[in-house]
Amino acid sequence: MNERLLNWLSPVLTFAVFLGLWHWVAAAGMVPAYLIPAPAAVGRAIFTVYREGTIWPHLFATGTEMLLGFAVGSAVAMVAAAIVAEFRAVERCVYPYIVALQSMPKVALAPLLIVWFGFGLASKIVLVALICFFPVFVNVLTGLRATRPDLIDLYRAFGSSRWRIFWDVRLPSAAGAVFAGLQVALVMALLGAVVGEFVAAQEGLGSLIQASSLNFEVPVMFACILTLAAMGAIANTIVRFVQRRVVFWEGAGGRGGTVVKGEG
Amino acid sequence: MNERLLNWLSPVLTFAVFLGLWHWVAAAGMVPAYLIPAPAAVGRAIFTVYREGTIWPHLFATGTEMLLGFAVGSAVAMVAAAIVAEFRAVERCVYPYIVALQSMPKVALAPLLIVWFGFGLASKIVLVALICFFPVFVNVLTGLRATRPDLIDLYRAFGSSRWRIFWDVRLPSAAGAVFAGLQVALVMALLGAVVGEFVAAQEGLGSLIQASSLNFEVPVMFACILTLAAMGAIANTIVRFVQRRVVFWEGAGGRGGTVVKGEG
Amino acid sequence: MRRDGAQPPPQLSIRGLGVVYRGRKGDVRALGGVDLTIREGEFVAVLGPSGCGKSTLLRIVSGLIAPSEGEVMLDGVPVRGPQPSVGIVFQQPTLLPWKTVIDNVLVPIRAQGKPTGPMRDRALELLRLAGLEAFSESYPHELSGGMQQRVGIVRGLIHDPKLLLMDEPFSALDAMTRERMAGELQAIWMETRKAVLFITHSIQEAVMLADRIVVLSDRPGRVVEVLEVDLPRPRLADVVASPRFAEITAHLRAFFQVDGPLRGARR
Amino acid sequence: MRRDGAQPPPQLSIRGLGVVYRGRKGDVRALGGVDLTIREGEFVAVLGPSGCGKSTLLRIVSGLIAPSEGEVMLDGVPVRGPQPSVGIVFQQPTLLPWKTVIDNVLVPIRAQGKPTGPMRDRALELLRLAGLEAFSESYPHELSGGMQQRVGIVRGLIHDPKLLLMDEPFSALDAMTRERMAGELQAIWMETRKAVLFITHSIQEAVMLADRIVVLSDRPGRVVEVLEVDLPRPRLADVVASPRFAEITAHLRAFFQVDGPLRGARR
Amino acid sequence: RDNFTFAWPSAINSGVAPFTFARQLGYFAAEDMDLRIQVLTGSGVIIPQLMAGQIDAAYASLEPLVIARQPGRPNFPLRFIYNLFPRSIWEFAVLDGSPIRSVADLRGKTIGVLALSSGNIYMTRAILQAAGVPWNEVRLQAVGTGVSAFEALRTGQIDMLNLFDTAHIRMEQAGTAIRRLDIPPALLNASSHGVSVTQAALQRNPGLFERFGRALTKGTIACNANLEACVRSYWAAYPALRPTTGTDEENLRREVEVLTLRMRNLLPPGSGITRPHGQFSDADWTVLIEALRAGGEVTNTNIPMDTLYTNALVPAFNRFDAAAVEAEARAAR
Ligand SMILES: Nc1ncnc2c1ncn2[C@@H]1O[C@H](COP(=O)(O)OP(=O)(O)OP(=O)(O)O)[C@@H](O)[C@H]1O
Ligand SMILES: Nc1ncnc2c1ncn2[C@@H]1O[C@H](COP(=O)(O)OP(=O)(O)OP(=O)(O)O)[C@@H](O)[C@H]1O
Ligand SMILES: [Mg+2]
Ligand SMILES: [Mg+2]
Repeated sequence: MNERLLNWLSPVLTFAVFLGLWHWVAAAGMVPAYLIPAPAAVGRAIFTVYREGTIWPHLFATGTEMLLGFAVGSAVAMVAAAIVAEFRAVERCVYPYIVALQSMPKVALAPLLIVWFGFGLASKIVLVALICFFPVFVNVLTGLRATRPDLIDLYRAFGSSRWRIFWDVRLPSAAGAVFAGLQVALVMALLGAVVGEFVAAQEGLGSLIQASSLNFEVPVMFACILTLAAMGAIANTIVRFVQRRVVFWEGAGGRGGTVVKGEG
Repeated sequence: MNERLLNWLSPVLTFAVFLGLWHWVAAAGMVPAYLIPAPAAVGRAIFTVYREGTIWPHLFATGTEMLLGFAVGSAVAMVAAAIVAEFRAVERCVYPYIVALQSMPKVALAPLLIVWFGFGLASKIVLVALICFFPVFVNVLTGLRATRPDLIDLYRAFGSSRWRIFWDVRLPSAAGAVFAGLQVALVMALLGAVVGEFVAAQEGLGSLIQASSLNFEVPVMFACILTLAAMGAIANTIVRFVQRRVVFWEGAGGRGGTVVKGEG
Repeated sequence: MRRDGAQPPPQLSIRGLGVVYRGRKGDVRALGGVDLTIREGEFVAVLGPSGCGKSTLLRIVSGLIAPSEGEVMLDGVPVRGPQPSVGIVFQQPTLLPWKTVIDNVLVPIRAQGKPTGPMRDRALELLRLAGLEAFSESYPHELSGGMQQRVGIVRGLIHDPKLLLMDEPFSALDAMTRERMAGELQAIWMETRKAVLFITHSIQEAVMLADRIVVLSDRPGRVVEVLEVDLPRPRLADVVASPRFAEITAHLRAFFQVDGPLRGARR
Repeated sequence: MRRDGAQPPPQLSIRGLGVVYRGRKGDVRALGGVDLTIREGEFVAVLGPSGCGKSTLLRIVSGLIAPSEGEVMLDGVPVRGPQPSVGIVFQQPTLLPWKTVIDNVLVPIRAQGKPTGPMRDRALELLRLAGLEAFSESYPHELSGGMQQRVGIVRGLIHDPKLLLMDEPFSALDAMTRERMAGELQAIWMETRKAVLFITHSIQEAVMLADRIVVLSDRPGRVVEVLEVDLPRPRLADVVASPRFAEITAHLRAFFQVDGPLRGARR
Repeated sequence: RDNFTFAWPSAINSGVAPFTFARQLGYFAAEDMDLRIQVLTGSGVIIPQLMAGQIDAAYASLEPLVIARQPGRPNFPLRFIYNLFPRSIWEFAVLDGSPIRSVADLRGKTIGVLALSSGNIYMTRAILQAAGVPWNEVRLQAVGTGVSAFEALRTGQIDMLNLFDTAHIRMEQAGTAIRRLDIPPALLNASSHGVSVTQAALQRNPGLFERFGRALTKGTIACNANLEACVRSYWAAYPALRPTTGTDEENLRREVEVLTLRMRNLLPPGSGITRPHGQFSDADWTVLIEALRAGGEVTNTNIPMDTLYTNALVPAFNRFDAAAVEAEARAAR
């Protein structure tokens, strides 16, 4: 399989070239080590923080903020989207504001949330939840609205209740879009947790990055950044995996494109 | 037009109720003013910062970071996506890394970028550009790949060059997706600018929020946050407007759903 | 045509049916005074140009929308809302992709809020009739287009409706599959003998299947012709070669003729 | 059938054509030894079950893919790559939504990298022939499905190809529009007299349009029947009522018969 | 046992070493309290938390309280109880080869400051004015701390870096030679940071703060007596911040160097002034108030000193056997 070999070899080679260049730049001494540490130094830092376990509490703190905020924000968003989709009156009252707030950078609220909810977990969860709310809300709403009208007619023709139509038709129809929203939200959750920690925290990878910056520990910053990248990738993979299981009919038959709306 | 009246009245009413509640909470004195200032105080703060013009340099700074970073990031992303879409070898080499980095919270790089690119505009532009890169890249790539193969065959059947096919078919096909990416990116750009300013800046709405937080000027924080919301909404409206003009055929005929990929 | 003995009483009777859609860009008159009856066990096809209101007619009969004027009586009772005693087959298969074939067939039961358990045997029986017994636990995306449409037909029959409404049920299929499906529908119908209101764009299909063909005019749709099809059943593939078939199709084709081979056909 | 005088020399000649698609899940043999010739000005229809390789055949003739075995000669020259001297009409209209109708018609010129200016008059002339002169500056989304498909046909003719390839060009249209379009195609063809390779699922359409009908077997497609259609032209709507028409369709239908009205049709 | 939460105003750095060392040596336990250090940036965040009782005391700069005493400002009932730095930690640093020899040479130059909203700017202004440099003849550039600030100075984007003691020494450790400009003693020997608490908490339970301050004083003395062990206690408390590059000895040496400098500002003796640990003087505040007034930030300079600080607890802070603490510290690992 020449093709398959190439698919494996190419990225590995790219990585090797990248590492080589990096090493060369660092070793040549053109740039001070506190600006660009050698790859070996970064490797050692990663090894150290994991072997000695010093990074775990931070990873755990960031993970907790991310997951709790994600859970709260997504749950609220789903319920809100369902209510807005089902009740025209509610939609009229709140939808314009949700649209207006959607493109606002929610991280700007971080300092205010710290003032309101304290320096602890609560403020970060609120921030993350706020950030997660919008992509989930928009996608769930789009998904619910994109339900094929003929499927709804099918149920309506038998006098089905709105409630049953919601559970039997609208919700499964929207499932693909819901997951698309969750995917975006999870990545945004990690972002929110990091920003929250930038603004005020003593634990968490975001705060460790800031402390490392203050203390000239650029290799540790790299370790934190790579850890965050891994967390994001893993979270994403898990959502995609669950999605494939739950929304098994999408992709399989190629039926029903999923609308994904991005978010700030 | 009963319907139309309701559509106008409902959100106005909601806003009035919200303002009333807020005023009541603030006036009742249950919450200290430095936690929740009265709506009147916020209104006065907004009026003051705009009349005296003290907010303009900050608005201008944030806007510059956002727009320059957005321009750089989006342009690079479009070119990169085109190259990856057209050259299988390049795709093999870099695509796995782009996917892996996509779900990483780019804001975590802010302290590192400050170390590398200094305290000024450059570091924020790099941060914003990095944040904008991914949604644009992913959407453009998806759009280019989603080009209807029959349209390509049509050109290929006449021995058309790859270059001509790219310009005549692939690029216009992807236009809807490109704009979808730009929409997401613009909002993310504002977010990136604010976070960059949180981490280090001497100007900009993000730094003004932090400075206000330092000086317990909660009304000014509100003014900044509302300004950011307005900036986001305006930017979004402009992109949508341009999109409707450029990709006039989408939506009009309901043909060709646009793929939107979100981003962290 | 079933002319054996006395005519059964009308199952569906439509009188003076008119519909106006109110839209932002003004009102659209979709149907302008339609009269139509369908007797028990009768297969009636409706032919009409695009946009003349055929689907609208069907939606009114099923109770999904209310007419602006006129009246629809089902079994002597005016239609005012959902009609569980009616079965519907849509243009697209309209299957829930997250339900198995048998659960899809049972959707009408579920939609009425009744327990589906007791109906499973009947569902399997109908699936067998449609040659789908082996696929009862498959998901729609594992089925071909023709098979999916057959599931849609079986679903229309599951709750033993008195009247089956079919809105261009085969239009999404390719020409050959379409011909086969018409044959299969005829076989199922001959077995079950439901009253059927069948909407189609295909003259051949209408003649092949119907006892009676109703031709609607351009929008707003009005009945311009009612034609009894007296070809014997079962009508097999060779019926199209019969002179009577050719005669009937030629007569119908005249309604849709345009003033030249090239001009008129704006759709 | 044009039997007037000597047979023109073959325009397209296909000999022993076989195609194997190499896929991840093993290889798929799409065509298994097809022989076929099309003379100048001849209208040949290809009928075959779904998936038998009809589109594959067309893609090979247009030079989009290379055959695994056998040879395709166009005007005595082996086909090895894109064939600008061939026109193609696809199943879907395949119009660029961002180009006006006339620019869409000019796409083959543009794709060849030639200046489109000199061809505008010809494009307008062809659009007039298709009854679309009023829409030359419209965008595709402003046209109905049938009009779009007509633009696709006009585009296939713009560069005055010797051979026009059509892959189920009407299958996305509703039955009535389809019949009309067949009539219009016949008119255009009689005016231009191109050699045509016309793929369809519809027996009636094939008989209506073709000089010669080639029937392919199930995958891998082989030629199982070649039938000359000797109905006089122009074939108007009433031709379907003629006994000869019925006879030919009945003969062809036999190739696609299945062992019962209900079972076999798995698609 | 009392839980005592203390707000730290920036990302954690070796500045917390006296606290961690005190904790390690059991000084907080001896006062029957558990110390928790909480990172909180900005008085806008800290003050509400103090008022809400989420934190007990905060490491804070002095300016915000003076500003809070101005008409029209929320008059927060806060009080400073412990003077952390008898000497200002702020320094004027230039590159070793710079032609700038004194503060007076800064006319027309660019000064790098922590942030434009930093309260220290008013003191900087006062220092410049004392040297005859008009404020409008210098340019300010926010540079933050850490590498970005050093790069700004090293690459000449700024002519003078106006950060604090420990920030500057890291620059030297990174291999860039710098020189500190002389600052008039009156301004140098003014406090910059203290421990602030709410008046209500202070009235309710002065003993709690006495105990906290005593443990802190002990920690400071102990740290000074055994800098290496002090650094190790910091690493033990914040293992993720232990350097991952270089040898242990090397890293230890660097941190000790940093702390040595910090000690000079932390400890009253040896800096030319002698007074008990934690004690403020009215001069600390009058200098600051004057600087703020000159900067236009303050209109009312007539602020009763007892609304700003209290020395009432200072005797209690120093009520222990310093020699024993030093001995204990030297014995620590
Ligand atoms: N909800 C609606 N609001 C406004 N106009 C409508 C609505 N539904 C249908 N129409 C219009 O009413 C007319 C009849 O529509 P209908 O769908 O019944 O036609 P049809 O005969 O089924 O057409 P086709 O053969 O294309 O399916 C059309 O002109 C259509 O545009
Ligand atoms: N690129 C490809 N790779 C692998 N197999 C292919 C490819 N294209 C077509 N096939 C397979 O080759 C066979 C013939 O395909 P083709 O599209 O030519 O059929 P067709 O006769 O045009 O069918 P239809 O009537 O449905 O259009 C099919 O079984 C199809 O699955
Ligand atoms: Mg219809
Ligand atoms: Mg095909």
